[in-house]
Amino acid sequence: MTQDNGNSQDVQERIGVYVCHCGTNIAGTVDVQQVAEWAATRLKRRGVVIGRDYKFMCSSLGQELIENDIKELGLTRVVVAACSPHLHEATFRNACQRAGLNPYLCELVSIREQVSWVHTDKVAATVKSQAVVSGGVERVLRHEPLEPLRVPIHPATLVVGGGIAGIQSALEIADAGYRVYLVEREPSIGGHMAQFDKTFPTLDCSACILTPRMVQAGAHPNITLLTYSEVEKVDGYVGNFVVTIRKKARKINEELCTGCGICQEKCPVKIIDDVYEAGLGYRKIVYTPFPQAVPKFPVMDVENCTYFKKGTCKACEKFCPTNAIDFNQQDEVFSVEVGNIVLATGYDLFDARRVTNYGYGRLPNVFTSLEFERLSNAAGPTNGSIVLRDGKTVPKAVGIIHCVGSRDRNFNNYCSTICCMQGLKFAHLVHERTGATVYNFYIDMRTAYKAYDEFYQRVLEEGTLFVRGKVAEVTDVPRIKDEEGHLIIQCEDTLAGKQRRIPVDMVILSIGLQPRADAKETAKKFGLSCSADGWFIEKHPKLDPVATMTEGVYIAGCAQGPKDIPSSVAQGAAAAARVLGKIQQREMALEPVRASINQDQCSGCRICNNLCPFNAILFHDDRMVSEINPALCQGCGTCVAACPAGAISGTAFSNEQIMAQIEGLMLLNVGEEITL
Amino acid sequence: MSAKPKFAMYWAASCGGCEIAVLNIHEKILDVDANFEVVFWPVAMDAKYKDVEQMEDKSILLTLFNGGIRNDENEHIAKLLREKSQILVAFGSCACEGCVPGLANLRDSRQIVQTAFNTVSTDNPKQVYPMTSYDVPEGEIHIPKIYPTLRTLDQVVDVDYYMPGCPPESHQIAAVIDLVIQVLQGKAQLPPKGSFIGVGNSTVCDECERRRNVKAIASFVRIQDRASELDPSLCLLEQGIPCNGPATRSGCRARCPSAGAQCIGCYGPAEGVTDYGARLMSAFASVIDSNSPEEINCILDGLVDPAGQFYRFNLAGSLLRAGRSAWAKEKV
Amino acid sequence: MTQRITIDPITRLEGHGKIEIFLNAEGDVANTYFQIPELRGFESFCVGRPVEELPLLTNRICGVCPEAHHMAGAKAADAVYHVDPPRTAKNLRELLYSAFYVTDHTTHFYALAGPDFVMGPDAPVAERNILGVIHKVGLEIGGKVIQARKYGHAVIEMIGGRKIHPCTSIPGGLTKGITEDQRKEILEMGKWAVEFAQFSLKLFNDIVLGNKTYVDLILGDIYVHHTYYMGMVDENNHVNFYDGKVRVVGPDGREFVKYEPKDYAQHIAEHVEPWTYLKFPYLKGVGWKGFTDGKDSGVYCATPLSRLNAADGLATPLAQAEYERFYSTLGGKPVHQRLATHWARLIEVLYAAERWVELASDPETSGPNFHTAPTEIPTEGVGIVEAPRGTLTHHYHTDERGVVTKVNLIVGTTNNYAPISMSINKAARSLIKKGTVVTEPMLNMVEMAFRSYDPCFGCATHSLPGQMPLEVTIRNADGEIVEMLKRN
Amino acid sequence: MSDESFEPTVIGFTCNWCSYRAADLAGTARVKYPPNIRLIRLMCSGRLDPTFVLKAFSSGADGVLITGCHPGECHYLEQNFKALRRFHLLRRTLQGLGLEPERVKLVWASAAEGVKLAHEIASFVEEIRALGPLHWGGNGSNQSAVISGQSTAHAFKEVPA
Repeated sequence: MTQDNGNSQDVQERIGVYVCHCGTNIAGTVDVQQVAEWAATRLKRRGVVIGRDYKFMCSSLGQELIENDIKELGLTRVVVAACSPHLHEATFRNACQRAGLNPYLCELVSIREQVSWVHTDKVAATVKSQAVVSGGVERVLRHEPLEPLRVPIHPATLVVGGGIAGIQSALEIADAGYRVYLVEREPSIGGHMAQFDKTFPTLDCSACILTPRMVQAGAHPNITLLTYSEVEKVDGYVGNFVVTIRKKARKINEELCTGCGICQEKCPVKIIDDVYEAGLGYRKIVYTPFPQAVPKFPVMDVENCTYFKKGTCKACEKFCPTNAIDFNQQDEVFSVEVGNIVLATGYDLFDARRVTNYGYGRLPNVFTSLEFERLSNAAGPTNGSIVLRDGKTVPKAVGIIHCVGSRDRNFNNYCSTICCMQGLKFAHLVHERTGATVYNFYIDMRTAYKAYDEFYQRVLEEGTLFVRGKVAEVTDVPRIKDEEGHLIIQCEDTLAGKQRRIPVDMVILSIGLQPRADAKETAKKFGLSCSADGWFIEKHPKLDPVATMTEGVYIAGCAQGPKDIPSSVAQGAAAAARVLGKIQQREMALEPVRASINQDQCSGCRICNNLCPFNAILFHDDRMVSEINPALCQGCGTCVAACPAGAISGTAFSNEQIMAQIEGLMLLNVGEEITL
Repeated sequence: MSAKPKFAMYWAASCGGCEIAVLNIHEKILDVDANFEVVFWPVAMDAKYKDVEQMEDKSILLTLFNGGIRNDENEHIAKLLREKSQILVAFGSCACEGCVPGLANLRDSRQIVQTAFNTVSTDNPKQVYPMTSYDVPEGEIHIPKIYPTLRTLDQVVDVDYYMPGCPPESHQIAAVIDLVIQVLQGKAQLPPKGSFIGVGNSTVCDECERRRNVKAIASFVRIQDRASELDPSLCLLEQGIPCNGPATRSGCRARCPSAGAQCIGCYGPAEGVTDYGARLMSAFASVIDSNSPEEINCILDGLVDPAGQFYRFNLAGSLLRAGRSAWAKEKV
Repeated sequence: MTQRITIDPITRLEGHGKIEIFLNAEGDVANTYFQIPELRGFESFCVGRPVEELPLLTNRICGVCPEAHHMAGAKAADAVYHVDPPRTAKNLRELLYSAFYVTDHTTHFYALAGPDFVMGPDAPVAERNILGVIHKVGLEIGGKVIQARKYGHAVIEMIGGRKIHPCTSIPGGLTKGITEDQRKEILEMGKWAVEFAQFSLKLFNDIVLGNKTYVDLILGDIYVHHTYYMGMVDENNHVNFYDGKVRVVGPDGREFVKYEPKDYAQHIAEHVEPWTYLKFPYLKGVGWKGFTDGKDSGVYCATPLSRLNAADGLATPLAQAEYERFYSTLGGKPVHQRLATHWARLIEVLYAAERWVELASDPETSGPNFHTAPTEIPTEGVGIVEAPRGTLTHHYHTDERGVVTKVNLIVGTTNNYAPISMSINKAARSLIKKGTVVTEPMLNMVEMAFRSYDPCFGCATHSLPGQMPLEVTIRNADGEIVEMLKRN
Repeated sequence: MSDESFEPTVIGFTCNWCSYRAADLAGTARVKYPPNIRLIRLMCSGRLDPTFVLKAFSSGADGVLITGCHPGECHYLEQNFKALRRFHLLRRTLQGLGLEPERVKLVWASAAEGVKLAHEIASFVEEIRALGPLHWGGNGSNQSAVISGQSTAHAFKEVPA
């Protein structure tokens, strides 16, 4: 026992040390009682006035123990040696707060995850625990009372992407009575879903279920529809984003345009429409991508417009009844303030040309899934009749190849989830409309989710032939007479265990989904990160699938990963719910882990200026000093560590605190005798 | 006993530049004479250790101590002057942080002696080395013991104020003298104990006229390779010259950078900085313009002597205080 | 019984120099030891540093003459890179150096040596200082001396970047040039310096040469040593402080050797004694014969006097005239009387001032080409300048990156370590005889022998040159104090 | 202590978002590693100030392990690259001070890599054990010992002929 009495301390603070048994989780390996006693005696000079051990510190009784000591012993600092701060930091901070002690004057050090669970030698584990406690004591001595940062939440929301997921989000939030800015890069909202014919497994018409939602979104008083627009820049932080948007010039005055469509009619130039019609149909220069487009206003394809190329024509202008055509219209750039952001930027289709052995682009009668969607669509180029490229021949045999570009080391490792069901849907439609023999070539049949497998059974019953095996090649080079004039699908039938060559007239590639080509750019713009495959990373794959590491930015639909319509809609709604939750709070509390620059000490050397990925550090040219915007600061501390003048300090992880902790940790050497 | 407060100045392991700097305040030196009784200042007047030893404790009001603690004699005087002085100022880089002589802490003391007495021009076949005590025919004579490491003043005695610089700028010295005199006349207050005096509160960049942009170092440049092509109005570090300005305490009016030479750090670390070298190292590294280990190392090859670059003046005052070899020999 | 007189401590060398005088049983001087108790190890810790930093690091060897180390270091670094700085750079360096010479020598003469002559060696200590001189000769002298220091430092700062520890010399030249206006400003200051130098010589003339006792003192045997003399000379064998070859003349005044800086090690060696931290350089060609003079002893001397002895003249007219008067007055070359060094020093001030004006008048000096980037692989190099207190040699080896692998330094005062010891010894022997009561003026006479060298052990240790108030304790063998004499 | 019985003490710096969680995971999974390491939590490896490493050594640590998120996975986007840059310069500087650069090691460990982290710790401890004690005299306490007069007188008398 040390002879020190209270007044021979070299610090003023009064510290309580609490060592948790965690049942036998800790006590089984660490002599917790001794750690507590050791702290109370050996660390007395350092301000420790009480050291206790208890079976379960996190239990209400354990917490009361601390609360009472704070009140009765007038503790000014608390150190709890238990489990990981990620589990119970909040628990013990709250306990302190209840007892009137600032929660940030409590330090939780881990002797379970970092000691008892990973070490076996009882002595060594106990010594390490003592060191860890001493580190906590030295650190907490340098703590200062902190208040969480409170920031207001702007009630408006930005939704990027007008596909079904985005539309769903926008509607949910708008219906709740809050302003939504819905930004879509294409002339119309609707996304991929607008291009589909039927939707699996129910086979209801895509347009029929989507259009009402589009109209609703277009007409909603709380939704500001910004089509043919893109987000250029995002400033600010959760609750207070400032988003700069570029509204591309339609060359149409939306005030005057009635959407009558005369301009489109009168426009003399036709070009192949490889966006909406997937290259199978034509569109005019002034056009709306499809009849149900929302908004109704057309756009002018300036690149191909005769007037812009030759300076003459202006047919559209001549015939427009409301003089809505405006050749001089310029892009508009403006910014909106929002509190939250939902990213539903969707996906790109895998480029089938990359799988050269399937011959897409080389063999005319090899189609992609999207092309087939247009073929089978009543509003499509063939008015829904399924024919070969020649536009008339009806196929007698059709091969549908699954997993094109997916589950393939050469392209994408992941499963695009929708291709199997899509393949089955195609099989059904072909069978229904042409009576052709249909072969589905699959690796594994994936028909999870409600009513999917039933659909599979139905297609089986319809007589579709299923070949399990990866297609090696699609060729038009016959080996035998019967193959002549056909496409031959060469593959290994892994069920029959033999190579097969199957002649067909039409091949449909069920191509996979992949991240938008500009996904990385977008991620950087919004402060997200992308997975190795390029999909946006959610905050937690299971427990927090629509939130991201950046507070106030949510993701929904295929931007987060391949998924079908129901899941996309569900995520859209989920994201909306999260946003509404935030808006309801009106303001939110942020952990007060922030850096700040001492303006007198800053020399304006500008070393730090480039170090902050969140642009929280601004440089004042007039005063030649740098300053940190606490709201933008995420508290990583990189600038604190970099400032050569020591002018930047960080709360909760200050130099003094870390250095003190090091000193405390080194109080005992490994293998040192335990002495009281 | 004179009514005037007593003043002393002493140099230990230093070069004498600090004394010259004091003389360079020219006419101001007369103010010192007018307001103080100079009781001990080996450079300027006649007094012995004995005289100091006979003084009463705390009888000297102000002592400016320059030079590091290199041998037992330095240490003896440091302790003596601490006893006798009310205010002890670590004056100049050597006393504050060890300065260039502190670089000796990179070597162990044996190495230092061996090198000095085996240079190309030294004629020492019998390997004769100085002895702390030696018998000449007429009797025994002594020289002081050299310590294994050079220490800063505050590593030996308690220090009241620090006045860094190699040497401290004369205008700063003059300012401090004015301050002390004002304090004597009750017109001003002394700063809190442990303060740095005669300095700016930022770093050299703060006083540097050169234009500055956001930093990104793509390569380090040796000044002799680029001197005449350098932009005289642009930050040297941005031009690849490893300038210590960003981490070095202000107060010198950025003399070296203004003269086209990189700051070498003689004013030491900024307020509250624990380890000068670590701060500067971190700053330089943070703005290296690469994320690939290979490229980073390739860029760092341009910095041929990191230890010297970052601890040129501060080694003795740094967290590690010495190179390992200095300690290795002395332990166990 | 043996007695020991310890001149300890020597105030101006407090902690940095110590004289032991041993008396034999008869009370005559048996031997004297002048010890230097400090070693900082620059040769050791400069290894590993980039060579361009050595002119900055070696500055810190001595705050009294950092300019000398800065120049020697820069020249050695030039040599390491085999680069020849452009004329503008050389001009600027030598200009800075000349201004420094004026300041440094002036300070020594007025503040330290002057008092002995102006006031007289036996004047009370209280008066034997710069203030005393001012009182006797008139206030304006003080102002002039301060002015000289200010001008000198102004030039040093303009070219060197700082007053103390200049920072602009790098391998291949300087980091900056000067403007036309600065050059003109420097020129004006130089003209003033020339007048001031002439004034100082006149003062010396009137007060010292005009006074028989002083002349006798100077010519008297106490202060005579017949040693070799070293100094740097240009192609015409005229004194040059910044550049040239090192010339050594024998006691007979005839040239003994003249070597390129790079060959120094073939001609100079350093002797080691176990009772001091400082080495004793000597002429290899003659050899170390102990603390004796004469042509058979390798002991040489490197001071203003030596430089005049070692040269055939001075390159500037006014100084050359003084040079001639110097030798005609003192009876031809070489002059062995150590006290004449003070006169020689003033002649050097005049030469430096004239050189200052010459260089400041050359338009090239403010030219734009102040640096030549080295192109060759760095290897090894020697840089030599004449420090006010003696020939200063820096010798560096580097690896192919220009990182120092070996360093050797022979600094100004070190050259004179042996001669100083001898002078002290001789003065002591001739002044302290059996039965003599040691008087303060007598000690000052010892001190004067010492001071003529203007020793700056800042280079080897740190002390500043200066007056040495002494304390002499005479003890018997048992160490009891027989007699104690304290000045003032 | 004699080198046979030498037990190194190692300080480990962890990132709140990856390696600290990895350490938690190692615990939850009961993966064993030597007790010689003591961990400190930072918000990001970018917070790692070289001063902390020097402080650890001067306080008696024999090695320092720096851990952070894998390149491209930094919670703060790219701050772990700053740690990478500092790490390389730090090692070079330590070498200049005569200290084995191997005493500092940088390891990337994601929140999922509990086992990997445990293995890294184990092998680092062994590497340091192989290097032997640092015997750093730098911290104040040892100063006085270092300066005990005798040793220096020896420094001259014992110089080998």
